[in-house]
Amino acid sequence: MKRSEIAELLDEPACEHNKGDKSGCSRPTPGNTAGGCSFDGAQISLLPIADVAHIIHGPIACAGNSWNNRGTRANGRNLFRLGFTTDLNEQDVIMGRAEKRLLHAIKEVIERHDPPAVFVYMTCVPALEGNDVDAICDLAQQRWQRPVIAVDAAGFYGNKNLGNRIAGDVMVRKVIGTAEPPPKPVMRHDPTRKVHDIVLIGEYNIAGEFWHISPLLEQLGYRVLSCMAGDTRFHEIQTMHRADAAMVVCSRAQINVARMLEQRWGIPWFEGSFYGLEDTSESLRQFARLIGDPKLIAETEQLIAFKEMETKALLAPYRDRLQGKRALVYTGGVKSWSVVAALQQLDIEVVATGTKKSTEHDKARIREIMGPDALMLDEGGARNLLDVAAEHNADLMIAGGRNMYTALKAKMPFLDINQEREHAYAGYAGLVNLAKELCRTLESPIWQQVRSTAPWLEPSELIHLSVVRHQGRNIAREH
Amino acid sequence: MKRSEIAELLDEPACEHNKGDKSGCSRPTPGNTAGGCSFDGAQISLLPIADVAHIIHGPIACAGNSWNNRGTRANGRNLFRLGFTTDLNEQDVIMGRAEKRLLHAIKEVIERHDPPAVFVYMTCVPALEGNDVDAICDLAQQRWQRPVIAVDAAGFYGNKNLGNRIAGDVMVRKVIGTAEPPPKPVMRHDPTRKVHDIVLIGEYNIAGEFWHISPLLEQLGYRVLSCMAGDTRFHEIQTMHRADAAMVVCSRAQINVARMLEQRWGIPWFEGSFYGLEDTSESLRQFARLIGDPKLIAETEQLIAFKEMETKALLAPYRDRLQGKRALVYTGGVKSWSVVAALQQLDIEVVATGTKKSTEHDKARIREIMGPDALMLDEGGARNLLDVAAEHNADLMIAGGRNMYTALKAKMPFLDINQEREHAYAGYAGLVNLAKELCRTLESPIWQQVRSTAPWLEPSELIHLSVVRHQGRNIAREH
Amino acid sequence: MVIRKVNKRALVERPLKTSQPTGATLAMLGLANSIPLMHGSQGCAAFAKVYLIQHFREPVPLQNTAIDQVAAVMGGDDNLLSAIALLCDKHHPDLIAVMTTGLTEMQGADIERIAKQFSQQYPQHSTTRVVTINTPDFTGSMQTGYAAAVDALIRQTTRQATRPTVSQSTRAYSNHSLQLNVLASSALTPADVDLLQRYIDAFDIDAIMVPDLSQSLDGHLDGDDFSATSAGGTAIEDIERMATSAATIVIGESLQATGKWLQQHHQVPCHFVGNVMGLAETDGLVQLLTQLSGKPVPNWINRSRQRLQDAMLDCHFVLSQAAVAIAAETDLAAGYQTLLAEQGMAIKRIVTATGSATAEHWQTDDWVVGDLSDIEQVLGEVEVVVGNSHCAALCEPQVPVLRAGYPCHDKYGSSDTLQLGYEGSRAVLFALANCLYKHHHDEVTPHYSKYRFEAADTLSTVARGAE
Amino acid sequence: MVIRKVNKRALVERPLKTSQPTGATLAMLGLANSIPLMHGSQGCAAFAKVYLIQHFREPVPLQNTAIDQVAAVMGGDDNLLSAIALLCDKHHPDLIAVMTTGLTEMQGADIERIAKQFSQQYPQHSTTRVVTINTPDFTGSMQTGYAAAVDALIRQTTRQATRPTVSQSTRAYSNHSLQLNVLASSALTPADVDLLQRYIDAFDIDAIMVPDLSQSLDGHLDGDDFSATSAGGTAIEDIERMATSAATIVIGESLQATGKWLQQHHQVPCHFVGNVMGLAETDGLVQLLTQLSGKPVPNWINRSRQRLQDAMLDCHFVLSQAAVAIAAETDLAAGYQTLLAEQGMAIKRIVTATGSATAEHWQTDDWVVGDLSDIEQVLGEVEVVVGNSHCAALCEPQVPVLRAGYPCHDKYGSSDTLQLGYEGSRAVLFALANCLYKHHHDEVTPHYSKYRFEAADTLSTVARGAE
Repeated sequence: MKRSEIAELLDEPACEHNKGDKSGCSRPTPGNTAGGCSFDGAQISLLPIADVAHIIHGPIACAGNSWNNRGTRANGRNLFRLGFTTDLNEQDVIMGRAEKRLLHAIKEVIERHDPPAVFVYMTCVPALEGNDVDAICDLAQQRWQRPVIAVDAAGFYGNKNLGNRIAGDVMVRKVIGTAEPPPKPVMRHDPTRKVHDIVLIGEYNIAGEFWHISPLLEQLGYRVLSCMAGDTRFHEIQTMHRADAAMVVCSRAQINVARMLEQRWGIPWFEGSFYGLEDTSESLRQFARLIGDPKLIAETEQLIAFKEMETKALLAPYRDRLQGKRALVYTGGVKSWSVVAALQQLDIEVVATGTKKSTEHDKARIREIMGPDALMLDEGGARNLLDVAAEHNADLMIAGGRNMYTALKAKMPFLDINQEREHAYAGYAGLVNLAKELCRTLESPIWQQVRSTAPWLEPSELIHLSVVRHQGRNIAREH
Repeated sequence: MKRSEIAELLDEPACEHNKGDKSGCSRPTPGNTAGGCSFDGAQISLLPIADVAHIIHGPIACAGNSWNNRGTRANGRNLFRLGFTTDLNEQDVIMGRAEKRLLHAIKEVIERHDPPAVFVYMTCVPALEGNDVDAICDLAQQRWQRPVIAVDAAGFYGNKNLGNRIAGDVMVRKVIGTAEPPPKPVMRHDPTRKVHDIVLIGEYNIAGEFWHISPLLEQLGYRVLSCMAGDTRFHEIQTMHRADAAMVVCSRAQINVARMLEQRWGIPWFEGSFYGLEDTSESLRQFARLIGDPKLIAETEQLIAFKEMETKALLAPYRDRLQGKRALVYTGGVKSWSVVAALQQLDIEVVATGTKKSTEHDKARIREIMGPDALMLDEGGARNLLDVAAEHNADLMIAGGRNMYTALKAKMPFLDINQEREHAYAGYAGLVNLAKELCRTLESPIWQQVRSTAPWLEPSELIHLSVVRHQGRNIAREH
Repeated sequence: MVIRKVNKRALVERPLKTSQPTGATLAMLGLANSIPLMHGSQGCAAFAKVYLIQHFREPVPLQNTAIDQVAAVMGGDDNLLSAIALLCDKHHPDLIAVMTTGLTEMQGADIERIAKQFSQQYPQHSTTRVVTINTPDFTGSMQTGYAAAVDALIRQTTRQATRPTVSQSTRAYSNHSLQLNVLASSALTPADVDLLQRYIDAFDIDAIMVPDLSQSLDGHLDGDDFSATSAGGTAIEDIERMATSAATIVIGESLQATGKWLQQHHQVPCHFVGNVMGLAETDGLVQLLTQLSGKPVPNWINRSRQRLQDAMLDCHFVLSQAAVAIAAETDLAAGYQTLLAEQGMAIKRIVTATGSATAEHWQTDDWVVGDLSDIEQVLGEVEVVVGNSHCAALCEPQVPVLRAGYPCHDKYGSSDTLQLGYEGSRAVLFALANCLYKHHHDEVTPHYSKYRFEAADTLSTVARGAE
Repeated sequence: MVIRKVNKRALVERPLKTSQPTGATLAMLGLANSIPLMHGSQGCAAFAKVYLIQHFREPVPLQNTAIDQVAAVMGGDDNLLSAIALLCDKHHPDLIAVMTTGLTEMQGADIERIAKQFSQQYPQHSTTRVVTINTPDFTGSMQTGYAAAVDALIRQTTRQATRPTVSQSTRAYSNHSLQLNVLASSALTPADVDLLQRYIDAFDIDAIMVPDLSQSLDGHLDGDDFSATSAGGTAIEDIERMATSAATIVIGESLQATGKWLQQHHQVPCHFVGNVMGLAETDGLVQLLTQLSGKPVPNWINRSRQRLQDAMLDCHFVLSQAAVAIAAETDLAAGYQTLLAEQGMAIKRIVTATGSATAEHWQTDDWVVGDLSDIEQVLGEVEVVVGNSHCAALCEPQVPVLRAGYPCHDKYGSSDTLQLGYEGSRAVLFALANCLYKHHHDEVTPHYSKYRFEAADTLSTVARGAE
């Protein structure tokens, strides 16, 4: 990919990063940087298209370290779990055989798995070598008569967000609009109406959490043309241009997709979140509003009323247990406030929230929710997070998996809110899950013990021989 | 049970023990005796009646140590695996509450499991206390309208064989003949004829080995009214008196059943074995002969010819591997020669065989098979078996599970031939299994290693540092 | 406080209990060159023998007095006498442990008298010590039989502390500064005893471990092809000198009475350290060892403690509030409930074979003295069960069972199972977490919308390939 | 002799391979107070970091030089230099291990020159040693990267043996008579290293273990709430004095070249002991230790040997001729094939990520340098597989997988898995036997005859109850 193209992608008009005081896309610091690369971002965005053969074109590092290690779930064929790669070796690289190898790999994957489409991911080494992956893909597409699509997002192009955006861009340019969905069926609950078609962007169905939402959408008579990308398939992505409305879920990384859907096909869209009661309800309302069907609006309100009542009842016991707990939240973008709102619904006090990837708009929302003195953390880093937690007497840390051991090694309760997690927090049912998981870690009796020093290392007082309260009687003393 | 009744059972007319020079029923030596008691024998014989509720009436030892630890297998409901017992405690014993407890236990087992019948096993403590189990069972039978049958075989009455016999006796007196089987259906392979009804006595379907035989019997048009007792049910035992022929399998412990079937219902019977090619074929021939259907006789010969040919082909590679191996066999009764014959078919030389429970007839068969100088072991005992094995350069020991560790601790290959085993050796397919399992233990490379002394304990020579032939190069010496 | 429920049914189904003589046999196999002798019918011994063999996959040199019809009526004294004599003649054991059964207890057998009579009648066998143990089948269970055997052994063997006798233990002790008694519950596996010994060795203590299953039932192969006696264990001479020890450490409530007896009769202070499962109890043991010995805690023990703490952290995501049931004898159940409660698991029910005086402090919703059908009742509510092979046959594959207790005949390496100390606690937590992880089902049921469509229903608007 | 097959497909599917820098990172985490620094794009490090974190459930202080679009074209020297300087400033590590990636190798980065430049430019950071390791992603795999790291570390750090330096190791050695080098393959888990250290301690030997994962990735919790460097391991001073050791013991073929180098350049005799799995190889190690140290073999080691022998007996009924496949890096595969062949298992296929010079002697039907799809091909023929979590995802529930190698992220306690020595071999045999036992199906298919009849079809001839 040319540097001008990368610059163009970085300059996403719909992204408020470009309007505010922050640049999420500044150069990383050698020796003090964490987080994935563009390839990682592209891969995360597209791998959940479950029936596509995803080939990582590069040496083993890119596929070998990362295949099938994420929490995304999908119905049906799970071809994306097979870790296809060209595994370029020294010979391939030195002798310039990488392109040939790629072509053969595409052939083999088609012969062995007959996927509806093949995606080829560029990585650093072939990019540096100047492999013309686009040309190979075109050739392969012609030869084997199915879409073979290059995703040119080598790691050094930039960070994960850039990769997300490249992935979205490729889908809009090469996939979306290449097939027409079947005609709208009538609604099952109201055969006088036809379904409304919608799409979701940036929802990865982590731990299956979209399946908390999907039944609600079905109930309201929505046909989800595609959830990009979680529990979806190639032909579903192809039909996204026929949506009546689109939602960008919880992350602005793929806001470019929504913008282009709007530009090209006039699809109205909104940004929303499924974390917490209010945001879930608000997202359902937004869809109804964008579509404008009065019956849908009424039915949505009924569903919301029922679900909110039900959920509040389910939450009540947890709220009692969680009340007054203090959490430090460190996550990015929309989550920086949507999770805070969800936690507040559980009566948890949020002492600080991360704003590394947040926009001014996000920060305004944070102040709205947490009050004007909300503590915002622009920088992560284990040391910094622990210091803030200590200073503000946080009871637990809520962050991504990479900070899990930051919290644990500091003997601090932790909840994983990012993509490696094994629990589903989206929607009404997800909020109950969240409450349950928070209780599990916060109420665990281990904290006192893991913080304990061995009695023989205690400097202060003589320790009694008796150990366990009930059983540790020193019989000698009884007589 | 009265002593006179026990004496009567010991005096089984059909048992050659009573005619020969041996008494399998002599008093055991305190401090030098092994093997089960009468209760054990009765339980082994009857537990495989899978849909009956078997209640062990006694303190925990009898049920608690032994429940569900045998290799018998059964289709369908496996009620016999639940270890029912009255678990008599001190109060029950001292206060004389045992009978009352038993009655309640019967009630509970009927209420909770609704079995077609209940068997109650007498054990030492209630026997010594003089519990009238018969009366309790009669009362229960009347009250709950289903057979409730006392099996009075307390441990101290005698050995396992006696228990087997008591069990058989009870079945004949109280169960067999209490129901009529459905009319004979026509044979599936020849609708011009009706099936022949047969029964097997003393076949326990260990490791499912009767399922090697059962398809053959089905193929020949036999209806097995009951296999007593392995993979059978109460109503099948009830109908045994309608058999056209009976077979006593491999053990004379329940020869009394066959004798009584003959006396009461005129059923012809024979003793046979399913171990080895010849014995299996011979048993099939015997059935055909006793029934006398000429078509059956012809079909039997055809089946035998095919099966023997097939089996010999399957055995060929194993025979090459086993040829010349020397086995010490220590098992009882008919097995003492039937297993020997099976081993000889595998070209294994049997250096000695156990004859503790053998009759003169058995011994004659042994001489016939092994030659006039056949070494017969009247006594087991770990020391004796090991000495004989060493003296005769035996390559392996074939015996019951209780001698397994005798062989293993002496670092000697071993094959379990008794009821705890996990492999099925009966029938044509079973012989192939036997060959396979013999190869598995004999050819294992572990024997040399488990016999090895640590090199640093070797008195003789200096051991080289290099260990593993291929990899243990002392690099220091290479240069 | 936990309310104890007793399964009052007349019918026991899927028993958890095993007989007392079986437990006594097990204990006596942890003494050097010993032969357990069951005073009962041959079946009593045969059942117990097969039971232990199937669990340990080891030979079990258990003998019996072969009470038959005649002896049942006339009394079994002669049987017992001749059995002891025969065993002495043939095998010259250091110890014969005579254990009664339901049958001989019903007869009112006076085994103590016979033992005395034997020593008078057969002075040539004075090198063999005969210990008599009352273990009727109709009381208690395996654990109580084991405890009765340890108790009888110590009471009948320990000498007044006039002067320390010279140790002829199978373990070599030399230059040790401190002699301790350690009473090891039937809840301990050979691997547990091994680790316990390592802890004790670390403080340079000469421990008399009673019994020591790690020397006999650990599964080892030695030079001999056959042994008619136990394969190893604590020497009878060591039992004799227990009165000279500086203290007794008791592991397991079931042996507490014996510890108290040593204190009362021989002035050996007694320390009860629970079951040494979990962080707190292990801390207690280590603290006691360092205090008694005056030696510092070695680094490897501190490291083991840190490793357990880390395992607690790693596993808490899975184990916190996970619902579990335990079916085991009381000492073992007590140990597991300590560890599991420390880890924040929700112990829905504990089923034990007999009662326990300390069980009222157990951290469980519900405690039943009963059988495995009492586990069946809560099967729908729990995610994992701790129990024996019978329990596994009941619960699996519906609910995974972490094997513990007796009998575990459906796995290899039962003697190698580690439960004790920091190391054992860590191993148990990992094993439980893996049980749950492996049986974990995705939290959300996959949803396939009725409005979803297949590729065949779409209309491709791009000429494939040739575009 | 085994014929090596190479999977020649252009498409790798379900890779077994992992990148070299990941292996180098792992090795360097076994050095005290070290920071591995990956010279590549931030993604390279992020992937490796997540990979190791998921396996060990431990933090991994891996850094990177953040090569971006500009540095990719203009060269990353400045990135590397500033990264080293920043890490020294912030964390004062004893060691920074610079590892290349595919990207920087393609650029032709001269890391050795930069390291020299750094030491000239930043004399204030002379207490931090910088080791440079070439680990392109497009050659080798995790194991070769690990070996390259150990090799580079030793070559660049070991001093000429003029005089022994004073040890400042994290392990306390005192009064030891013999100093040995031990090179520990990537096949060894932290638990393996721990046991190896116990063996060595038993002979009163001062071992320099390179690397020592048992001090860093064993899963322990210490007092600090955070560390930017490795949690523990071999001290860099100990590496310096390796030339003064009496001998080098090499575990794993992959480290053999390094052992030879020490011999050739520093005259330290080198002993290769295979992978110390199984009876024979462990005998070899123990024999070597007793000969080198002149100290007798302690009883506990003899006992462990007897226990392994007994386990071999117990398990042979299940394991003899049982068909197995192995998917692992070559050192680990070599170890498992030694143990499994010793036990008489039928090794249908071994799949490795890279080649091996000694593999021709492996006792297997078939050896493939390939990926996990090569395991898929033999899945119908085997009863159990030894492999990683990816392998388990492929094989289970059809065929059980004994977890071994990297990554094992679907279980807890991976660092606690013991494979080495008598103890580890025994544990592996039991685990395999239990895998097979648990998945055992009855040998004979139940047969239900077409002529069988139900109770309802019979006619009771006795009036029930009222007879």
